[in-house]
Amino acid sequence: MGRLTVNLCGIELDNPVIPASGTFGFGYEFAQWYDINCLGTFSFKGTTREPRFGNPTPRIAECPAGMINAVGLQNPGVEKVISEELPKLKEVFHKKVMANVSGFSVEDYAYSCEKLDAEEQVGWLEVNISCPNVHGGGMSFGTDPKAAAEVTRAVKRVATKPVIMKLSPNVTDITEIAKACEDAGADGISLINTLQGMRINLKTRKPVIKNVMGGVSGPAVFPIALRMVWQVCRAVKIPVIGMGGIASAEDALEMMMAGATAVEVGAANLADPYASKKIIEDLPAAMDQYRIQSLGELKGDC
Amino acid sequence: MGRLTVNLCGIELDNPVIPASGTFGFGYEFAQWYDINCLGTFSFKGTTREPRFGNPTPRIAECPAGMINAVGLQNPGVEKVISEELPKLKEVFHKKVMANVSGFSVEDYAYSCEKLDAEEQVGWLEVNISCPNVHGGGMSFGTDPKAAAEVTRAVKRVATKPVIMKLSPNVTDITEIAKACEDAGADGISLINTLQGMRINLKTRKPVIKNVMGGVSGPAVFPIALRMVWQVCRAVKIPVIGMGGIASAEDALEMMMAGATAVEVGAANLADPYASKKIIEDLPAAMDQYRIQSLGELKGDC
Amino acid sequence: MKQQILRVTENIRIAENVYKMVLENPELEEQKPGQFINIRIDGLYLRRPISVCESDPGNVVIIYKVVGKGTEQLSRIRKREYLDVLTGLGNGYDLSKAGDHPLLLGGGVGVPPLIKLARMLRDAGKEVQAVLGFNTKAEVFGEGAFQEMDCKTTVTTVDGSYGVKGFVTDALPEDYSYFYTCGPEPMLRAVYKATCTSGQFSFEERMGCGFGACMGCSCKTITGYKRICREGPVLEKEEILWDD
Amino acid sequence: MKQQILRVTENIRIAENVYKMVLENPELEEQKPGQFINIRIDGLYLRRPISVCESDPGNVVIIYKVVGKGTEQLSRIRKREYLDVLTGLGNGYDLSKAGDHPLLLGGGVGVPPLIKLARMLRDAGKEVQAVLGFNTKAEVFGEGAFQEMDCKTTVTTVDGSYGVKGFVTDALPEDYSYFYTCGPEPMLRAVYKATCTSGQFSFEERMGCGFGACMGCSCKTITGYKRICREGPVLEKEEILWDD
Ligand SMILES: Cc1cc2nc3c(=O)[nH]c(=O)nc-3n(C[C@H](O)[C@H](O)[C@H](O)COP(=O)(O)OP(=O)(O)OC[C@H]3O[C@@H](n4cnc5c(N)ncnc54)[C@H](O)[C@@H]3O)c2cc1C
Ligand SMILES: Cc1cc2nc3c(=O)[nH]c(=O)nc-3n(C[C@H](O)[C@H](O)[C@H](O)COP(=O)(O)OP(=O)(O)OC[C@H]3O[C@@H](n4cnc5c(N)ncnc54)[C@H](O)[C@@H]3O)c2cc1C
Ligand SMILES: Cc1cc2nc3c(=O)[nH]c(=O)nc-3n(C[C@H](O)[C@H](O)[C@H](O)COP(=O)(O)O)c2cc1C
Ligand SMILES: Cc1cc2nc3c(=O)[nH]c(=O)nc-3n(C[C@H](O)[C@H](O)[C@H](O)COP(=O)(O)O)c2cc1C
Ligand code: FES
Ligand code: FES
Repeated sequence: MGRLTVNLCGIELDNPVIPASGTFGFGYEFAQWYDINCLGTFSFKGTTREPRFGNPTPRIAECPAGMINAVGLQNPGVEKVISEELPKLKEVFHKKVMANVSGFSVEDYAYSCEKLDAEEQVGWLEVNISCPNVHGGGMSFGTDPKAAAEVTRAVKRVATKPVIMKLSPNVTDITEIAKACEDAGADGISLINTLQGMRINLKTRKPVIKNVMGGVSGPAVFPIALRMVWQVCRAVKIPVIGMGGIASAEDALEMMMAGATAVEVGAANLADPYASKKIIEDLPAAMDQYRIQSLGELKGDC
Repeated sequence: MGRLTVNLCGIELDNPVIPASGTFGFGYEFAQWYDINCLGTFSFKGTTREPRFGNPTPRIAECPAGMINAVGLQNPGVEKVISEELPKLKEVFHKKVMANVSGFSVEDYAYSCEKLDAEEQVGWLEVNISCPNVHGGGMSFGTDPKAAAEVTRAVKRVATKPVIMKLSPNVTDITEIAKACEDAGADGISLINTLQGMRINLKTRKPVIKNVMGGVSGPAVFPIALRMVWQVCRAVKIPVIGMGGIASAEDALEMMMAGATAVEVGAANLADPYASKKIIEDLPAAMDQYRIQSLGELKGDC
Repeated sequence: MKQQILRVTENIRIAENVYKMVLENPELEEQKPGQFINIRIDGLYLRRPISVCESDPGNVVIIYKVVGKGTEQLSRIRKREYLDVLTGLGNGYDLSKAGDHPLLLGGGVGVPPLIKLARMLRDAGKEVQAVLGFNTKAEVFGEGAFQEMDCKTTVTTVDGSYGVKGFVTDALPEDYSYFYTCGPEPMLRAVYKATCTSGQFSFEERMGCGFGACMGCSCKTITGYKRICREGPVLEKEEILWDD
Repeated sequence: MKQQILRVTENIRIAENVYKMVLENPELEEQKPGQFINIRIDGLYLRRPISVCESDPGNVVIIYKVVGKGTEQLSRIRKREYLDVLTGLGNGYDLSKAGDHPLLLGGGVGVPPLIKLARMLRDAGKEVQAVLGFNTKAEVFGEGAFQEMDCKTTVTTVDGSYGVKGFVTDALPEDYSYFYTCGPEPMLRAVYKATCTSGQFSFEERMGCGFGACMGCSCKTITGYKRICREGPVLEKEEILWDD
């Protein structure tokens, strides 16, 4: 076992660094920049039952120390992800991948998860419950503990692989949602998804994002993400993947001191295609500097 | 009426720029830097019924494009604010001041507001409902529409001056809280207070803030604040004061395009003592650049 | 696609709010016309995409207009400073369809990508015509570059302060074999309507990454979804689906 | 209290991870020993407070240790660059209580504020003694400055690699009229216990503003709440209330 090794829901990762869903495509885009087998794993683009174009453009805005996106889950649909994207990925990535799944009804989630669970390449299901619940009045599944638990149960019924519920930070009490997922059988929690935000174009006096609002990510959200990860790690017993603004090996260590078992890196991959690779490479020196022998020793340290 | 004039709950302000509570002391600290009569007004340090030392130190941490504070409402208590701070302020500030009030029970709020309402120097009461409700299980008044409405009603019963309810952003649905305050009789809404956040010191592996968590403010929170201001402006009819990360005249204009009647400037005053003054001075040129004749024309533009 | 540190060897004002910058690195490959580079700017989170104006192995020239914080900061960069740049992005123009007397239509900072394109078309023996549109005389640039290449060049200005008064579409020649265009979206729409041959359009969109990872810049085309940064920025006239 | 743009005229390494910087502006007033300045650093949100080491009208010298992002960036600033600085912050040491043979006790980067203090005490005719504590030989600095002023100077190192082995409290002279101290908190606590006269302590605290606005740096004292940045950083021994 190496210094960087961590165990995520029963699967060993060479290191805890996982590019986050929506910022790493289906992996092979990044294989043109570097050998992506250096990663712990990565979470592929949020996949839905039906193909989606997503939201109208502009979908991107800049903000202080971060960005807003309103991509709106553009993806080719679960069938094509399996028939086209996974085979292409197989050629460049030889580890288990994390399948990120979104949906607009409980049935959607169960449908897509069942399909992806059956794929050998998939190691974990990461279930993003930030999407609006079309049968539940449009509020996101992730803002209601009952809806979150319902999705968890439905996915757990069809899944054989670890189910990691990905939480939205746009809630009053994140621990309530995390506990509801744990009680419903989740094997892990990942957080945070993006914080809802907005920018206005001063020249046109209209929102920059065509859809008005979008999700804020990047370093700006780091202290909020860290707080939520710390709270959730103290509220549940299952492993937690921490993310939100991680941009350096130091950030990754701080997130793990808050209790995260592994970390995801999102927007940083867009600003710098090598970001995730650099974090992995910088970890040993940063660990030396802060006298951390192995990453295992950090858990729950703070 | 000047180009910058705005009307805040019946009182005319020379300009919409208001240093935010907790970042401007009781004003006379800043009178050493510049003549603070150039301000629209300012909101003084959160005042409670009893004197408070606040939280243990360290109370401050830095984060990307912002800071965390856990001052914990250090103030000399409402009696001393009236007998000592207001007389000192009178010597350097000749406009109506905004009285920021905090409390740990509904009675606390009513008590302090009644006292401050009677002061001639006070123009508005800004009621901060981010504090924990000691009689309501410790959750903040601002995260529960019922508790928020109760505080509003209690304050309105004793107040003759406009009552502006200051909301916490740490909620699932900010419009629900804003509407509860409006229905309970609030004359205005101000938002956002700080977002709950945390940092860990890598060297000590302990939270930087002695109290573990604190409130994030500064440019990092701007897109989140802007979104909430936009949402609340569409949900209520009473005037809204927008704040959160404002650091330039452009930021102030963007906040007003989202619907804010006036803006508060917080953390920026700490990083640069002249920040509020500069924003006021820069407004006319920024308005020229974006072809804004007067600030009145922006309201609800976006 | 490469991440490279490039050295600024020139950064000068060439028209009102318009600057020309030369960037060098011996390892830089020649960039194709219609491709773009994505520049990291200190203190800003997202990179800024700027089209290749000229390029040889080892260097690239860009021309950019100051419109906001990023380009403003770029304009203050001095010679000998270094920039972190992603190079070789986007598809670039397809020169094979040009026919023997292609037309280039550029508007404002849509002109620069046509400069290298014109040179390559001329070197391939084509007779190139160009119409360059600007708002007003003070903003005009690039005319000399096209004239040096012996392109028949018309300049239009909206206010008539220089060249033909009007838009590029008010000065379209009657005879051309194909066209290439780049400029603000209203101009592209007008060109789409006013042209009678096939042609290629270069688009702009707000970008998260610039290299195909985030789906921030997608658009719908007749041949399916495309990413402006990857399958674009150049699209063929026949595949364009205007939104609204 | 002033906000001023100061020109860096020197920034050199003087010991392991320790740098000395000279800042100038003809309009700068002389800073008092024990006062501090608060420096804006590009890309970081909060200013960094650093004590005055030496100062004449028009200039101020600081000595700082690289411990994190801000000080690391400070160490890379070159001569002739400019810094945005708040000057004249804090109360400074009260020299009137020194008696005729005061003792100065400095630990690590707590040594610099004692340098100007020593000079002023000597110029006032006092016989100054100093004990300067460090971890190890490579970190030692400032001894020369005190010796030049004819102060009786003892250096201690924790590992014994230079001077007396141990802490400053292991090398306290027997006879002194009063003391002034600055250093890390564990040292201040030890000095509090080991000293037999009155004295003044300079404290550090994480600061939001550095000029009294935010209540970020408050502490409890026997005479009431004080802000380290305003009523401090120097407190009298008699008023100190240690927490825990
Ligand atoms: C493929 C491509 C090629 C381009 N080539 C050129 C060129 O050769 N010369 C030139 O002057 N400009 C070019 N642009 C436009 C240029 O990218 C923008 O003007 C620039 O990003 C504005 O940045 P800013 O910080 O000054 O403006 P701000 O408005 O402050 O930028 C805020 C955000 O919006 C984005 N943005 C603003 N305007 C545009 C735009 N028109 N297109 C895409 N993103 C935008 C910025 O990148 C940034 O993320 C090109 C754009 C694209 C997509
Ligand atoms: C009144 C006063 C005088 C000081 N004088 C000196 C001096 O003369 N020489 C010197 O080397 N250092 C001095 N310090 C300590 C110096 O301020 C810190 O070492 C410096 O702020 C660290 O910044 P950083 O970005 O390198 O570290 P980081 O740890 O990255 O800083 C993160 C945050 O914590 C704050 N912080 C970290 N350590 C301290 C500390 N010890 N005290 C206060 N804030 C801290 C920083 O200001 C910043 O806000 C003084 C501190 C105070 C309060
Ligand atoms: C462009 C973009 C697209 C995203 N798409 C998804 C997605 O499809 N599914 C998902 O669960 N999260 C998505 N996210 C959220 C990220 O996975 C991550 O939770 C968030 O960005 C916070 O991490 P960061 O600050 O490191 O970016 C997306 C984020 C960005 C920036
Ligand atoms: C040091 C500090 C102390 C604060 N104290 C108070 C307070 O006493 N009462 C209050 O309503 N808000 C308080 N706030 C919140 C600010 O008034 C403001 O709502 C928040 O900081 C967001 O604005 P900003 O991003 O411009 O700082 C405080 C903020 C800071 C940074
Ligand atoms: S900008 Fe990210 S895919 Fe095009
Ligand atoms: S740091 Fe703000 S009051 Fe001392």
